[in-house]
Amino acid sequence: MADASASEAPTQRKNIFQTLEIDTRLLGMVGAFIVVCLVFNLLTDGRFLTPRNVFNLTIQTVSVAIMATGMVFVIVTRHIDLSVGSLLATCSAMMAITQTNILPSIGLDLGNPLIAPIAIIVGLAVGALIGAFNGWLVGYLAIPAFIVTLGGLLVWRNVGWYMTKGQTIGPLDQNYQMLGGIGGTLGETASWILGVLAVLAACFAIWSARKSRISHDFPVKPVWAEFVLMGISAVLILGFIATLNAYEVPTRVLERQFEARGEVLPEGYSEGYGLPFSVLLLVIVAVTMTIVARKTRLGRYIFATGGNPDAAELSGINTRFLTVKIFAIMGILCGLAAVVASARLSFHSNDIGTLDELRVIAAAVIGGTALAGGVGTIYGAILGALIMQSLQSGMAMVGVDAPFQNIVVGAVLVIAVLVDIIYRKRTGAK
Amino acid sequence: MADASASEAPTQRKNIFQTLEIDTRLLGMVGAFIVVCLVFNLLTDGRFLTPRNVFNLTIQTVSVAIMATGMVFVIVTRHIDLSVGSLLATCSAMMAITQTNILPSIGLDLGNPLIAPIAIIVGLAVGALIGAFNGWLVGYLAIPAFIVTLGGLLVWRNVGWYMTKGQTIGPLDQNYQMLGGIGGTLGETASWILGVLAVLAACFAIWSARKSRISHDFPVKPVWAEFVLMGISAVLILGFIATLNAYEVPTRVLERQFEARGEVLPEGYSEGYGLPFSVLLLVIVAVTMTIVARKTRLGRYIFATGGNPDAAELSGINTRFLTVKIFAIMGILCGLAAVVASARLSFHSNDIGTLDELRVIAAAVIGGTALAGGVGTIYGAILGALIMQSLQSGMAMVGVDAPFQNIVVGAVLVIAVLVDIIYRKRTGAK
Amino acid sequence: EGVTVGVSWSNFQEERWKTDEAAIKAALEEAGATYISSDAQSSSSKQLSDVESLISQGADALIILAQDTQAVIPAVQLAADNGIPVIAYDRLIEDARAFYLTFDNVEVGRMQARAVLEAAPEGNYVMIKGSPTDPNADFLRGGQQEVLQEAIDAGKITIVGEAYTDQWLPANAQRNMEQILTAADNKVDAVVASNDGTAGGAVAALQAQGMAGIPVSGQDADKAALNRVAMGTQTVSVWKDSRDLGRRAGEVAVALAGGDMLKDVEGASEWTSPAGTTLTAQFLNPVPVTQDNLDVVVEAGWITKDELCQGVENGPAACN
Amino acid sequence: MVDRTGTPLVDMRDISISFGGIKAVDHVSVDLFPGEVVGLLGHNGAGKSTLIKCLSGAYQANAGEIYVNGQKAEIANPRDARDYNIETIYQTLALADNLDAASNLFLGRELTTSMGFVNEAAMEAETRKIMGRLNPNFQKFAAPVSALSGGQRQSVAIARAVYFQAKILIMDEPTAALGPQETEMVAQLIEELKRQGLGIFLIDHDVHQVKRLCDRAAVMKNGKLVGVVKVDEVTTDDLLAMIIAGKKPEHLAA
Amino acid sequence: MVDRTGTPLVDMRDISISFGGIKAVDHVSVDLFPGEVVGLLGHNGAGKSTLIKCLSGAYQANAGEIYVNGQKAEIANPRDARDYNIETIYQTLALADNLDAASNLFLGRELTTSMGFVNEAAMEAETRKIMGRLNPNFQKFAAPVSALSGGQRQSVAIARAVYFQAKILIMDEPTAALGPQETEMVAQLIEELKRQGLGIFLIDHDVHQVKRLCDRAAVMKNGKLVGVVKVDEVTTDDLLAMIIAGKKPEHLAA
Ligand SMILES: Nc1ncnc2c1ncn2[C@@H]1O[C@H](COP(=O)(O)OP(=O)(O)OP(=O)(O)O)[C@@H](O)[C@H]1O
Ligand SMILES: Nc1ncnc2c1ncn2[C@@H]1O[C@H](COP(=O)(O)OP(=O)(O)OP(=O)(O)O)[C@@H](O)[C@H]1O
Ligand SMILES: O[C@@H]1[C@@H](O)[C@H](O)OC[C@H]1O
Ligand SMILES: [Mg+2]
Ligand SMILES: [Mg+2]
Repeated sequence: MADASASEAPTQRKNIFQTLEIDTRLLGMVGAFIVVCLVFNLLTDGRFLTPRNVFNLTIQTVSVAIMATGMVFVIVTRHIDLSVGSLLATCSAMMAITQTNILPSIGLDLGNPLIAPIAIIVGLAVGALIGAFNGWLVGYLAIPAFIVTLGGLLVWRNVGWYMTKGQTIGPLDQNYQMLGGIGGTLGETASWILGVLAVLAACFAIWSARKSRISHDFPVKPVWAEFVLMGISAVLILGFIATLNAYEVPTRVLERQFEARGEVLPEGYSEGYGLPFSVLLLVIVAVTMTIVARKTRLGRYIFATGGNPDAAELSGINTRFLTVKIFAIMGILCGLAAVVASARLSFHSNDIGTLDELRVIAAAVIGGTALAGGVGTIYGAILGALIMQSLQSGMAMVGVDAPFQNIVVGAVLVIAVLVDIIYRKRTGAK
Repeated sequence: MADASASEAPTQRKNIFQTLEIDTRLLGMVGAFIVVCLVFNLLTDGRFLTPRNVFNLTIQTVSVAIMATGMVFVIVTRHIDLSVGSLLATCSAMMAITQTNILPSIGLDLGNPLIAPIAIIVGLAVGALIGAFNGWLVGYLAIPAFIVTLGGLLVWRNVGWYMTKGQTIGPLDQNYQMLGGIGGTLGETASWILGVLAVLAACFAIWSARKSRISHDFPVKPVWAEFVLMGISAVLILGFIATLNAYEVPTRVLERQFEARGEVLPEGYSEGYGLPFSVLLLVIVAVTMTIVARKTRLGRYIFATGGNPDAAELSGINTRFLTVKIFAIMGILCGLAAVVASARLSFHSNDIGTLDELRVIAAAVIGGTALAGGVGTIYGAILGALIMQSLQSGMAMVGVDAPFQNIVVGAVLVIAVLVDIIYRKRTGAK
Repeated sequence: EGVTVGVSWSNFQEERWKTDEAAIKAALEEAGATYISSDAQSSSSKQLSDVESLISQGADALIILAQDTQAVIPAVQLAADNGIPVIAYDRLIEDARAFYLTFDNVEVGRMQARAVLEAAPEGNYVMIKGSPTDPNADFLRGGQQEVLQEAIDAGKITIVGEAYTDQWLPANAQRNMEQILTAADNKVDAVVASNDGTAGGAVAALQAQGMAGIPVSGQDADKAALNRVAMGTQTVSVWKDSRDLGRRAGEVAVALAGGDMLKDVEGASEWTSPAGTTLTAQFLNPVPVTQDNLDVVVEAGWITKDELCQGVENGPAACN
Repeated sequence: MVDRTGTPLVDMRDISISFGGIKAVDHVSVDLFPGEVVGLLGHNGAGKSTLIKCLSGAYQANAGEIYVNGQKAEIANPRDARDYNIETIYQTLALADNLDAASNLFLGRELTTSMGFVNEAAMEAETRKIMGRLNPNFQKFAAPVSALSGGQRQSVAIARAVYFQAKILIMDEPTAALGPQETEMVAQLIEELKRQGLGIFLIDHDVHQVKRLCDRAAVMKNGKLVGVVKVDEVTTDDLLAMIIAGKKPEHLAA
Repeated sequence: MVDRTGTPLVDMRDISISFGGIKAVDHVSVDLFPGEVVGLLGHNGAGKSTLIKCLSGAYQANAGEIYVNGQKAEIANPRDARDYNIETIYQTLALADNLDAASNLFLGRELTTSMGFVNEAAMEAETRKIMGRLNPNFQKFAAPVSALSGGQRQSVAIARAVYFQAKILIMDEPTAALGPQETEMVAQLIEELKRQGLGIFLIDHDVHQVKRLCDRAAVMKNGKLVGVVKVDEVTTDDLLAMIIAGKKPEHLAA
C-alpha cells in the first residue's frame, strides 16, 4: 500500500538535543525549574540554593511525588483519583494504631524491631485493598472514577477519623520515624557508594540499549552522544549526592549521638547527612514505576488502554482487571506516602494528607500527563511535584502571604498546562 | 434504505407510566427520595415530615440546587467546574464589601433600599466575568476544564480572602437578608395565588404541547392521560404551597412584628410563612434553565456539543463561544447562590461555600447527569440536591456525627450512580 | 544585633490571627528584631516544612501556632537541634522544650459555659462543637462539660442536642442548629457554641424562630460577634486579647533568642499538661466579653464604637 | 453537458496544508462548475479529505485561495462555509449521537417559533417529509441517532446536506459503508441534484462509480495533484494508472 | 475445492442477540470449513458485525452455541477467542492511537526477554519483517499510528491478525476505506491465507468482490439469515436479490 510520507525531508540537520534524543519537553520543564530556583535564590540572598534547603526541598517533595507516580498510571488510563489524600489518612491511621495499640497489646513492646515493618506492611495492605476496591468499582461496575473517588474522598478521611476517634496518635515507633526524612539518612560514605553504583547502572543501561539496537540493525546515535549522555547522568547523580552530603549535622545532634555511645564529640568533627531514606524510597519507586511503564506488559497495557480502551479490550487485554491493578498500585503508593508523611510528623494527625489529591494531580499534570489519556511519564510527575514544592517553599521563604501562594500555585497549574498544549500543537504531537 | 427495526414489537401493551410518558428514571429518584424521607420520619418520631422541616429542607437546598442547574450544562458539554465553591466565596465577599463599605462610603447609607439590588448586580457581574474567563480558557485556549477550574478553586477563594482581609463581614443589609430564606417569605395569600397561577401555567403548557402535536398529525397520548398529568401537577404544586403555608410563624416573631408596628398581637392570631423568596428564586432559575435546555438553540447546542463536540463544530456551532456562555451562566448562578448563602447566614464569612463544588457536582450526577456528556436534566439535578440535603439534615436531626454523615454522603453518591448505570443498561439507553 | 524571629502560623482562616500578627510585629519592631513568617494553611505537614524553611532563613527564635499539639514536635526537635528556642503560641505543644504562652483552651470552654449557665441556670442546652478534625474542639468541649456537669447531675440542665461543625463552617453550624431546633420543637433554652463563627450560624437559625436572644456563647471576639453581643443576640464572646498575647510572645522570643533560660522568663511557671508533659508556661487571662463589659473592647481599641454598635438600638452602656 | 465557459462555482487555487511538517496537500488546484460532479480519487492518505475540509471550513489552508462564484472567499470555519451554501457530508458522519434525526438535521439552523423558541413540532414534520423522499422505510424519528444502523445514519447525514438549498455539495465517501441498495439510492440522488444545478465534489474509491456519476475526475497522490481529466476521455484503467502510478494517460498528457 | 465433509472449523448454531429489546441477530446459523472463505452480506444494520462479534468475543450471544473444531466453545471475551486462534479485523480498526505500529501489532501478546521484560527491539524487528511483506512502502515505524493514513492503519490491523498463526480469521469490511491498489493487495492476501488452510469470514458490501473471493455467501436481512449459497451457483443479481428482497433464488430454494 502506498505511503504518504513522500514530502518528509529525508535528512534534516539535527540539533544537539535531537542527536542526544532528549525529550525537549523535559528540557523545558527542567528549564522552568531552574528559573524558579534561581529567582528564589536571588530573592532570598542565596539561601534558597543552600545544601540545607535543597535537602529540605527533596524531603518535602517525597510524599506527594510518590503518589504522583501512581497518578500517572491512573490518568493515562483516562481515570482520576480524588481520594488519594483521604486514603493516605486512612493508611496512616491504620499504621499508627497498629504500632501504638495493636502490636503492643499482643506483646510486641515499644522499641521492638518488628513493629516498624509490620506496621508498614499493614499500611500497604490497607492501601492496596482500598485501592483495589476502588478499581473494582471503576473497572467491573463501570462507575466513573471521578465519582468513585469523590465518594472515597468523603468516606476514607472520615473512616480514618473514626479509627482514631479524632485523636492525634503517637509518638510513632523510632525505626518507623527513620523513614520520615532528616531522622534517617544514609550518611556520607554510603551515599557516595550508592551514587557511584547509580552512575554505573545508568552507563550500563545506556550501553546495553545501544547494543540491543545494533544487534537488530536499527540506527543508533553517534558514540560521542552516548558518552555525553553518560556524562550528564554522572554529573547529575553525583552532584545531587554531593549537595546532600554538604548539609552538615548540627553539633548538638552529634554531641547527643556521641553521648549516647558514651563518647565525647572530638573537636572540629563534622558529618554530612547524605541521602535520606525517604528520598531513597522515592528513587526506588521512581525506577520501579518507570520500568513498569516502559518495560513490562502491564505498562504497555496501561498506555494502550489509555490510547483506546475499546481497542485494548478487543486486543485481549483484560481492561477491567487492569483497572483494579492500577488503582491497587495507587493505593499501595498512598500507603507508602503515608509512611513517609506520618514518619516525618512522628505522629499521625487527622488532617494528614488534606488536599493532597489536588497536589498529586497537579504534579502529574504539570509533569505532562494528559487528562485525555495515553500520555504521561513518571519522571515528569516527579519533576512536577518538585516544581510545585519549590514554588511553595520558595514563596514561604520570601514571605509571600499564604493566600497569595495559593493564587500563584493555581495560576502556575493553568499556565503549565497551557504551555504544554501549545508545545504539543507546535510539534504536531497529540 | 432498508430499516432494521423489523423485529420491534408493533403494539406492546403499555403500562401506565409509558402512557403518561413519565421518565421512569425520574420515578426511581422520586421513589428513593420518598424512602429516605419516610425512614428519617420514623427515626425522628414524625418530626422529619413536619411542615417546618420541609420548609427548612427546601431553604437549605436552595444555594446548592441553584448551582447544580448550571453544573448540568457544564457536565453535559463534557466539562467540569471545580471552582464553584470558591467563586461563590468571591462573589459573596464582593457583595458584602459593596454593601457594607463601598456603597455607604459613596453616600448610600445603611438601610437604603438601593443597597441590596446594587450589591446583587455587582455579585452577578463578578460571577459572570470570572465564569466567562474560565470559559475562555477552556473554549479558546483548549485547557481542560478540570485544570482551569482546579486552578480557579485555589485562586478565587484566596482572592475573596484578600478582598476582606480575612474578616467576617456583616451584618448584611436587611433587604438583602430577605433572600436568605425564612427572613423573607411571600405569606399565605400570595403563596396561594402564585400556586394557582403555576397550576394554570402547567395545564396550559401541557395543553398547547398537545395542540401543536395534533396540528402536525403526530401521535398524542389519550386525553385522560393529559388530564391525569395536569392533576398530578396541580396536586404537587398546591400540596407544596399548603405545606409551606402550614408552617406557622412562631408567636415570638409575630409579637415582635406587631410591636414594631406599634400594635399588639391579637389573641389566637396565627400566620403561615408561605413560599420563601429564596425558594421562589430557585423555581425561577429552574424554569428558566429548563426552558433554555429544551426550547432554545443554546440548549440544543449544549446537548449537541455534549453528544459529539466535533459534529457540533462541523455543524456550524461556535463551540468555543458556547463554552464561554456555559461557564458564564455557571458564574452567574454562583453569584445567585452566593446571595442566598450569605443572606441566609446574615454575614459573609471567608469559608463560605467550602466544599460546595463536591456537593454541586454530586447533586448533578445523582440527578442523572452523565460525566461522559450529552445527558442530563435540570429537575434531576435539583432533585439530587434535595436528596443529598435530606440525607444530611436527617442525619443531623437523628444526631449522627459529622464524620459519619460524610461517609454516608460519599457512599450514596457512588450507589446512586451505580443504580443509574444499571438502569440505563437495562433499558438499553446510553 | 538584629535578632530574627520566625513565626509559623497554622492558618489565617479565623479573623483573629491577623491581629495577633500585628501585635507580634509591633513588639519585635520595638526590640529591633526582624519578623519572618509562614502560613501552614491548616496542614500539620506544611507546618513542618514551614519551620524548616524558617530555620533555613536564619531564625533565632520561633513562635509556633501549632496546627496539631503533637504532630508539631518534630519541628521543635529540629529547632532544638539547631539551638533555637520555641514558643508554643496559643495552642499547646506537648514538648518540654517549648515555652507555652497561651490562653488556655479548656479555660475558654469553661468561660463559655459559665457565662451561658449564669444566664440560663436551668433548661435545655445545645452544644455546637468545633471541627471534628481540630483537637481544640474537644478541649473546648471538655472545659464546657466541667462547668455544666454539676447542673446536669442535678437535673437542672439537659443536653438536647450536640453536633460537631464540619470545618468550623458557620453554614454547617446553622444547618445543625436548625435540625436540632426542629427535633426539639424549639424547646431550647441555651446554646453553647465553640467559637464566634459557629455562634453566628446558630444565631441565624435562632433568629428564624424568633428565638434570638437566648444565651449563646462564642470566642475570638470577632467584630461581627461583638456586634451581636451588643445587640443581645449573643451572650458572651471569650476575648483572647491577641494583642497582649502577641506582644508578650514577641518579648519572650527576643529574650529567649538572647540566651535567657525558659524559667527565667518573667511570669513563667511550671505547668503540667493533661497528657503529663511538664512545661514552662505563662497563661494570659482570657476575658469573657458580655454586655456588661463591652466597653473593654472599645477602650482597648479592638473595635470602634461604630462597628460595635452598628444597627444597635437602646443597647448596652457601651453604645450610649 | 456541463457548461464550463462561465465562472466556476468553486475555484480552489494552489491549496497547501501541512500537519506538523508533513504536507498533506501540496499546491493543488481544482474547480467545479454548476451542474457538475467532480470526482476526487487517490490512494489512502493522498489528501482528498484534507483538501475538501479546507473548502468546508473544518481546516484552514496554509496557502492558496478559494473563489466562490468568482469572488474570493474567506472560509475560516464551518459557519463561513454555510454562508456560501457549501454543505458537506463528512467521511466520519458528523452527527450528535444523543439527539434524534430531526435535531441532527436542523443542528445549527433550528426552526424557531415567533417567540424565538425552538419549534420541535415543525422540525419533526419537515424531517418526516424529507426522509420520506430519501428513505421511505425510515421510522425511528424519536430515537437518538446512536440507535440507528450505519445506513440510516448515512441517510440522516445526506438529508441534512441536501435540505438547506446547498449550491455546492461535498460528499466524502458517502457510500463506503453502504449496502448495494443504499448505494444505488445515493447514486440516484446525486444524479437528481446534478440536474438541479448543484456542483458536487464526490470522493470515492470505486472507479466504476466515478466513471458513472462524475463529469471530471481529479486524482491526487501523496498530497499532489496528478491531474484532472474528463471521465469520458479516459478508461477505468487510465484512472487506475493515475491513482497507482501517478501518471496522466499519454493521450491526455500535454 | 473446499472439502466440507469433515467437522467444520467453526459452527455457529442458532445465534441470537438483542440490544434493549431490538433483535440484532435472530436465530442465525453459519459454519466455516478450513481453507474456505465465507462472505457475509446484508443491508446496513442487518446484523453482520454483531454476529461475528459473538465469535470474536466482543459480544456475548443471548442464545445459541458455537462449536470450534467440533468442540463446544465458550467465548466470553476477546481473550477466549484468541485461545481458539480466532483473529479479527474490526470494522472500526481496533488500534491504540498513541502507540506505534510494533506495539499495536503485538498488543496483548508482547515478546518478552528472558527476564520478563518487554523486548522492544525484537518486536520492532518482527514488525519490519511482516510489514515488509504486506506493504513494502511502509516506513513510519516510530510514529504513533494516529499519524498514519487510513490505508496504513488498515495494513497494521491486517498484519496483526495474520501474524499470530490464526486458524480462523474474521474480516469486517476490510477494504471499505481502501483505495483500488490497497484493495487488490488485501484480495491477494485473502487468497494466500485461504491456500494456507485458514477459514475466513469476510464481510463486504461489494458483491463482485464476494463472488471473486468467497466460496460461500451468507446473506442476512433484519437480523435473520436469508440463506447460505455457494457463490458459483448464483449470479451477482441473485445475491443482490437476496440482500434486497430477502429471497433465496428460486433454483436453490428448497
Ligand atoms: N488532523 C491531522 N493531523 C495530522 N495529520 C493529519 C490530519 N489529518 C490528516 N492528516 C494526514 O494527512 C494525510 C492526508 O490525509 P487525508 O485524510 O486527507 O487522506 P485521504 O486522501 O482522505 O485518505 P482516505 O482515502 O484514507 O480517506 C495523511 O497522511 C494523514 O495522516
Ligand atoms: N452496542 C449496540 N447497542 C445497541 N444496538 C446495537 C449495538 N450494536 C449494534 N446494534 C444494532 O444492531 C443492529 C445490527 O447492527 P450491525 O452493526 O451488526 O449491522 P451490520 O450488518 O454490521 O451493518 P453495517 O453494514 O452498517 O456495518 C443495528 O440495528 C444496530 O443499530
Ligand atoms: O480560636 C479558635 C481556635 O482556638 C481554634 O483552634 O480554631 C477556631 C478558633 O476560633
Ligand atoms: Mg479521507
Ligand atoms: Mg457492520
